[in-house]
Amino acid sequence: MTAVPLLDVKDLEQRYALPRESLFRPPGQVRALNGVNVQVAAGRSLGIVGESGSGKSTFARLVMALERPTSGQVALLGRDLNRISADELRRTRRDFQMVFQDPYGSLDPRQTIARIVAEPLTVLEGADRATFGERVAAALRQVGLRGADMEKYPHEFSGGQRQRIAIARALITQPKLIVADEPVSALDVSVQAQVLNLMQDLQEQFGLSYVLISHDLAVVDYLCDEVAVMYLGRIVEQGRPEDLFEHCAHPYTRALLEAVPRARAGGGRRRRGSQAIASQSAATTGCPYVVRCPLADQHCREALPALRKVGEGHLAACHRAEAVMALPPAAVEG
Amino acid sequence: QSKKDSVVMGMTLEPPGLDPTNAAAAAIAEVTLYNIYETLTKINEDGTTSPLLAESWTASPDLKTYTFKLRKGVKFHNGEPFNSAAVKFSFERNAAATSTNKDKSLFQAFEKVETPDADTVVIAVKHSEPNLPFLLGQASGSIVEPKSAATNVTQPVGTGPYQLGAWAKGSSITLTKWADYRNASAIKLSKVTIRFISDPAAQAAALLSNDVDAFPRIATRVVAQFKSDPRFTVLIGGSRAKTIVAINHRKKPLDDVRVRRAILAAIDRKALIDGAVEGFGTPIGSFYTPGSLGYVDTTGVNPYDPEKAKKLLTEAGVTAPLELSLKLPPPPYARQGGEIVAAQLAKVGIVAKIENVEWAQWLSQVFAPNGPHNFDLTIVSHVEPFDLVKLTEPDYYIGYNNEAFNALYKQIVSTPDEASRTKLLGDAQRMLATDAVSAYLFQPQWPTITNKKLKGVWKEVPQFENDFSAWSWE
Amino acid sequence: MSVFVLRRVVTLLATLVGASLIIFLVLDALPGNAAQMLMGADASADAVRALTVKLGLDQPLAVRYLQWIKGLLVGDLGNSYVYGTSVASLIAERLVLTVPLAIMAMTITVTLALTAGIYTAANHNRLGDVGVMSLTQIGIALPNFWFAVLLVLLFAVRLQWLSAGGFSGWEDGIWLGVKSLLLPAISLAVVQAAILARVTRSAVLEVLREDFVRTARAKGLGKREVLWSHVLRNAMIPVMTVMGLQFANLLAGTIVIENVFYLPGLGRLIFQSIANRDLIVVRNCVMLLATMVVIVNFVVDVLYAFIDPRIKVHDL
Amino acid sequence: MSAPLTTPIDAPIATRRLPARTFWARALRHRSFVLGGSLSLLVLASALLSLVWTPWSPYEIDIASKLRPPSAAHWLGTDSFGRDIVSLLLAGARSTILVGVIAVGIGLSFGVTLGLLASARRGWTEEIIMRFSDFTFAFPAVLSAIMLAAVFGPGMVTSIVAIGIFQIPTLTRLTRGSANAIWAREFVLAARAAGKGAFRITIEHVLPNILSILIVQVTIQFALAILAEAALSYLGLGTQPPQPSWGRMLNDAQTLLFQSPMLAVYPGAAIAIAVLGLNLLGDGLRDLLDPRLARER
Amino acid sequence: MGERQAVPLLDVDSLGVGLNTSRGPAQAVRDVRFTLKRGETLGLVGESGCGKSVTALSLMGLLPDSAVVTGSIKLDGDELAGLADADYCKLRGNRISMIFQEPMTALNPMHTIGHQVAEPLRRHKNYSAAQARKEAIALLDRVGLPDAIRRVDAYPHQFSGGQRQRITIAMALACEPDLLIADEPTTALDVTIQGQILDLIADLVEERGMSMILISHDLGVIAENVQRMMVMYGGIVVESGPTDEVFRRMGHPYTQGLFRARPKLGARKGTRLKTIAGTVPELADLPSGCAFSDRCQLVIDQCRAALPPMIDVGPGHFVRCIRTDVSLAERVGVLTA
Ligand SMILES: Nc1ncnc2c1ncn2[C@@H]1O[C@H](COP(=O)(O)OP(=O)(O)OP(=O)(O)O)[C@@H](O)[C@H]1O
Ligand SMILES: Nc1ncnc2c1ncn2[C@@H]1O[C@H](COP(=O)(O)OP(=O)(O)OP(=O)(O)O)[C@@H](O)[C@H]1O
Ligand SMILES: [Mg+2]
Ligand SMILES: [Mg+2]
Repeated sequence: MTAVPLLDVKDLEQRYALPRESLFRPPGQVRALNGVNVQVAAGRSLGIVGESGSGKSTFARLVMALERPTSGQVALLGRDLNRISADELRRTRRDFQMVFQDPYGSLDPRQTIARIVAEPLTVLEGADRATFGERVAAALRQVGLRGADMEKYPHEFSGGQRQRIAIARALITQPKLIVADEPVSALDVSVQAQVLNLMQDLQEQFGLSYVLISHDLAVVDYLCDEVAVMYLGRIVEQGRPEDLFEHCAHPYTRALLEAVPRARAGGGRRRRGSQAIASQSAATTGCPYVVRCPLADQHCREALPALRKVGEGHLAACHRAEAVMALPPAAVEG
Repeated sequence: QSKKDSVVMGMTLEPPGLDPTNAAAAAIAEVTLYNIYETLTKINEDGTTSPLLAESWTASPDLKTYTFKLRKGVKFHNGEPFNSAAVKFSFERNAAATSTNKDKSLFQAFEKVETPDADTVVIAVKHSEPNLPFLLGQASGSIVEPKSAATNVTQPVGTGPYQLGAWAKGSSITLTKWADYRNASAIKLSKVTIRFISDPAAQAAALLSNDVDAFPRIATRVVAQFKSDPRFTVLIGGSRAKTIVAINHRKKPLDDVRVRRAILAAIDRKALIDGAVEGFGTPIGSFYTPGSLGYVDTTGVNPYDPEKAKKLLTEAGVTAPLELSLKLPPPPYARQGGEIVAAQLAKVGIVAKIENVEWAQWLSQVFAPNGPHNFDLTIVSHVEPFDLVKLTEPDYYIGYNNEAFNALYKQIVSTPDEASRTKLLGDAQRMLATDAVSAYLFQPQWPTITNKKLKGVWKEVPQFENDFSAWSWE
Repeated sequence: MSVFVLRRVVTLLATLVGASLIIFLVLDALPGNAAQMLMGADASADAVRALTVKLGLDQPLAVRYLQWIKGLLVGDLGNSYVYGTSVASLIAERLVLTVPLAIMAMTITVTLALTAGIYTAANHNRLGDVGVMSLTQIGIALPNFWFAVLLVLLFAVRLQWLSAGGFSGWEDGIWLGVKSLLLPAISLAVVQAAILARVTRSAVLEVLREDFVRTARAKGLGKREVLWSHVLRNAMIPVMTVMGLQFANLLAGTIVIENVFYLPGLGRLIFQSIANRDLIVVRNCVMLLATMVVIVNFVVDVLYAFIDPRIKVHDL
Repeated sequence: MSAPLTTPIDAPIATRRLPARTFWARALRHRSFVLGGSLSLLVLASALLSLVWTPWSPYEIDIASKLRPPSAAHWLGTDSFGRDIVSLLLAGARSTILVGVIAVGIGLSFGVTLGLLASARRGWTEEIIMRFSDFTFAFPAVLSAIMLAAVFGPGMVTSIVAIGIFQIPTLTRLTRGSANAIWAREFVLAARAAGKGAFRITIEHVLPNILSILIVQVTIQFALAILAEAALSYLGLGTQPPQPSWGRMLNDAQTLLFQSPMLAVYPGAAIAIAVLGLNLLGDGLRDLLDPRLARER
Repeated sequence: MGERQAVPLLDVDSLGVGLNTSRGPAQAVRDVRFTLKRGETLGLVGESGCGKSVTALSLMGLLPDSAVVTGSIKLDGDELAGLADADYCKLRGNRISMIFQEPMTALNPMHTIGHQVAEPLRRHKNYSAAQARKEAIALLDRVGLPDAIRRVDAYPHQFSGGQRQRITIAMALACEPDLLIADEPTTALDVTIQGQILDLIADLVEERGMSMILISHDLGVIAENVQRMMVMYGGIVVESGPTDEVFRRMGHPYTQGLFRARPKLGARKGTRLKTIAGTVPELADLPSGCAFSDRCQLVIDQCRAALPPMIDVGPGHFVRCIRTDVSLAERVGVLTA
């Protein structure tokens, strides 16, 4: 079936101007996103991993139409979010909602839980708060909170509970897509598990799709059907988590996997090669990862590798993907 | 003491320039008259006139022609000789079309000024002028030197015992003794510093802290504390000034004499004098001061009687409350007096709304002859002596314009005989009182405070001046 | 020159142009003709008119504005209507007083405030802190002119240590001049110092809470050393902002204080000139005050760049 | 299908930041708040009382009994016009509060609006508003009052406008600064993601969150307005007679400094008390409304 | 053998810390005891707010003045608890150093990094400015800051998070301390950079024979980097022992819970994580008895009666739980779940 994908991102680019430092030089630019293509089918979830500054949050903001991209398009159910009218966009927002990282910062401390959770509804349907009461209570129950919590304020809740409230807010319009930018990284390990379980439950129950952003590979692995690895504003590898993590085809993915500390007896210390950190503003011709790549050759320095198929539903942007795949698997926790 | 030959005097206002012949400010005279510039005659402490640059003078019987004999061997500060040409130049300059002399009308009334020789000046006046020697003793009659006249504002040149030393604008003027003065040995003070202090408390503080040795015409507010202080002498002098509540006859219902009388009846002069000038004033009933020729006491014509005031208002058909504006220029007598007047008027059903204005606004809104005369009531002190004539001018701010009074005034000035003039002046005063032209309040007294050791400071001040040649340390 | 400084220069100029326009327009609306005022009440109408032409007051608004600005640029401020002397020299005479007064007041303010602020912050919540902070609360609440009056009462009248007012000029010796400006400077400074001390204290306390202070302590630095070598420079940023703003208040304060102590300074000149309708003086004085305030704030901004390496200054 | 309810529920709701005590319970234990509040209330009460009762009429001039020392009839004595000092002080509070309220009102309505606008629009709008406010800073209240008084004549309205204008830039800066901080918070991003426009976000999220900062600042601005009013009245540019005013009382008293120094003490002290009260109140409110500082105590 | 070394480098006994929190005074740390030999590494794990940093700061003598420290802290046999600040200053940065969690705020933005790294040298070793600078460059070089000579006069804001953390490490190591405390040195950093930083610390510790206390909330980090570990919960140590031993035989229900709750890479999708019900309690409302009793599945009435004693469950392996019999049996299922 060639159904329209839920989310279709094409050639997405975003640049930010740096503050001008000198009169005589043009202001610098940050290429936060550098041509990203990705599709998410209804009911499936996409995980995005990558190191800090690789453009994950920028991607989330563009998908949520909180910013206009420099170029490229973001289409939700076939509608390009940057082409439709402001009014239509507001109505379309019913279908995609967002959950943020900081459970302390993403809830307005001066509003009651009822108002916070009802927020997306008030935008869509006016401020008729009375009729929202039941729906808010229902949403709260779905995330494991009590309807009685409605009149409380955010400071009366713990971090985990707040994240549930944020999820309830996202759920209330019964969206098809939830973009979650590091939803659990600010939570304690024991609470993180509760929220992850909840997200999984909700996905099963409502057939939601997530775009889940995290720097923790395990979290993405736990929740997603497909994983994209970002590096300097590009997707360098994409595929099902089991393919990706067992037979990674990009040296950066491999570096990520190797860096994950293993919590088990006799783990011991494993050496990691020391790595330089690449610059984002310098536009190089070759592969951006070349400075850190142990396998890089002359070709890598000269030609930018395109994202190509390296296996069934498995893409990688590396000239030497096959060589990487041939390496013994990075030890994975079992 | 080291102070023996210098003195610091305080003054309320700073002069805007130092040429008394082209600007009206009294402060100019206070600095320059008899010190930097001299006049033909000198007005003494008691109001009499005596020779200064003129050694003697004679008047024709009709009081229309005066002949002055000038002092010989007098020089200006710049070395030029003083002679009849300088006198003629000075007087004609004052009468010129572009002149901004305060007494321009006086000089324009001169038919001609003749100089038969270097030491004689003959002045022919268009009408008889009994007061000419007195009038020529004022600062406006200062004799200037023709070549330096134009720059007198900042570099004054006169014949007086002092020269301008330094002028720190806004702060002080220093006068230094002119060594070549004709009578230099009689001048005791070789340096006089005049500091400008307008704030009453600061005036008192300056005296108390010995920063200032003398303060003529100090604010009345602060005088009391010095009376009992053995370090100071307090001199209380009379004046020729008249402090009045001017009523604008051009405005209804103030054109009704009953309303004006009501206003007068509402005002308690005694309380006002106590409150506005700490008692330093003598009640007056018309535009004329005690001690002047032909003065009669008219304070009983419109006595303080609030009940009568209310009645008069009812008679005049005024519905209470009558709302009037009361514009007050900056001096304390006006600002403080205004509050009291407003409170007193309120008791008879007249609401006087106080508006404090700067002199500039007062001049343009209230006083200017061609201005809008935009006021109902105002309080002001007219310092010039013998200015009944103003009331005959049609565009005078009060707007009296009474033919009977104008005729009476004409008769006064054309009567050379002093006795009949005295009688006519009495009539004029009574007419002003009966017509309730203005609410005549009081003749202010001017207190002067000096260091006990400072001698020669005048008590009586017939006009604005400080004669430093008479001052000395004990 | 760095873009940062350039931007500040541009806004500085724009602010000055805006200020000059507003000053010109507001003062032009003043009632009371300057010529009339100068000529006195009894002047004839055509004499007044002649003076109006002589003063150039008959020209259209825009022409007069441009003439003024042109004059400002070449340093020719015209002649005072009242004194007849050049406005520039008139203002210069007054600046001889106002500038030292402002500097003295600012010096006293800064000395008092930094001492008190640092002392209280270092002794946070101890008796000294509470005591000094209570004093500053009272200091802030005192109207400066009232405080001035009390000072005169005590020092000039009761004790006769200092002069009650007036200014003898600098010719008779620096010390005499300083002496006559001491009380005015103190009364201006006390209120400002109280405010600045509080700002300093909270800025220091704020920085003391920062992580790098703990790092410095972990290196073995004592509390005192940390305060001087790590905290103060960071705390200076908010303190300097407030100092810049206080300068404006200080200049405004001089207008009042110069009236209390009858000092012939700029503030009094403005006051008197408005009363005399000496508009040309008023306009230039107000412009001068505004310029001083704007420039001081500009300097503060540029100083940040020197103090704080995070603001780019490399090619300043 | 596993129902969401099977997800373990967090432990009973824990109160995190603010202690359970209510605002007032904490406020009444806060020293500066209580002291400042009492002083401010005292001034307010004086003003209100003077509307219905004063021991003597503050307008009644009785020259015969001028400059009386304190007595049973005149608790603090009389002034140079024989008016009762206590009555003048009470009625003076009225002018002070009136000028303060209106001036701060002007400052607030313009300052907050401009500040919110600047932070909501950013870019050029922000630049222009901020330069405008810098520029207004160059005109201290006294200076603009002198200029305005010269144009429109001195008076209460002139001084209110001048003081009000001077309040604008401070409030603009404060509002914009704190509003920018709110705009950078994630819940604003959440509101934008929900589709709210800048106006709604400003009204529903930004304003409520900067309210406590503004409340604290208002007490300080009020104190500054009182000082400015006193200074202007002292210079004769503020409230006009016969309307009683503390600043003018001081001016009047200053001329009598050497005879009746106490006359200058009363109004000065009244001003200082009003300002002190408001400042302490502001300090107290800052502690009480700012949970970050509250934790420190 | 071990007994030959008369005194351990660090000997902490019944350490307790009382703090004034917003909700009244509370005991942030209770009865912490451990010894650390020269060259030995110790890990401290636990969730946010369990008292890890407070423990570390109490060793540094850097707790706020209002904190009440009880018990004894001996460095080389010398008592540190109650030491005057001036004397403590001589130890800090010299014999005991600390690396903090937040590299972005731990450096003074107004001073050059060279100055900041040189500061402990100038203070403790009385180096001249030039000497200290040279040494600082060498240190920066050693911690892998590229181009140290050129960048020694740069300011912190000109460096990335990872680079700043290297600078703070250089600072902490400047005087070759006997004991290094690393308080979550990598929490704010990326996984890849975290790896590098941990490698660096481990290398340096080994190279200079220092002892180290590594604090983390990440069991993985602890597993890979230290010889011995302690698990903290609610201000008390609930389990301690050699790292391998603890991971092999988790004795405390909390340690087990922590382990089970971690999402594991490669675990089959669709499996549910085993959560610990409830949240980490606030210090002020800890339950009586065992701090974990409110969230523990194995809780019995006795658990709430009194703080359980440390129970020896293996060589040097202690668990503060009275139900170790059950928990150790349950554990069997943990790793296979
Ligand atoms: N508004 C902006 N202006 C300028 N640069 C920006 C802006 N937003 C993001 N950037 C830059 O774009 C790059 C990508 O940022 P982004 O926040 O998307 O990264 P991230 O992958 O989410 O990182 P993290 O894991 O730290 O959240 C970074 O270098 C960042 O500094
Ligand atoms: N200065 C302080 N004043 C009052 N309470 C404090 C202070 N420092 C820490 N606490 C409290 O002590 C408890 C333990 O804090 P600590 O910083 O040791 O936790 P942690 O284990 O380091 O947590 P994290 O992983 O979040 O760093 C916390 O509840 C904290 O709120
Ligand atoms: Mg991000
Ligand atoms: Mg910690």
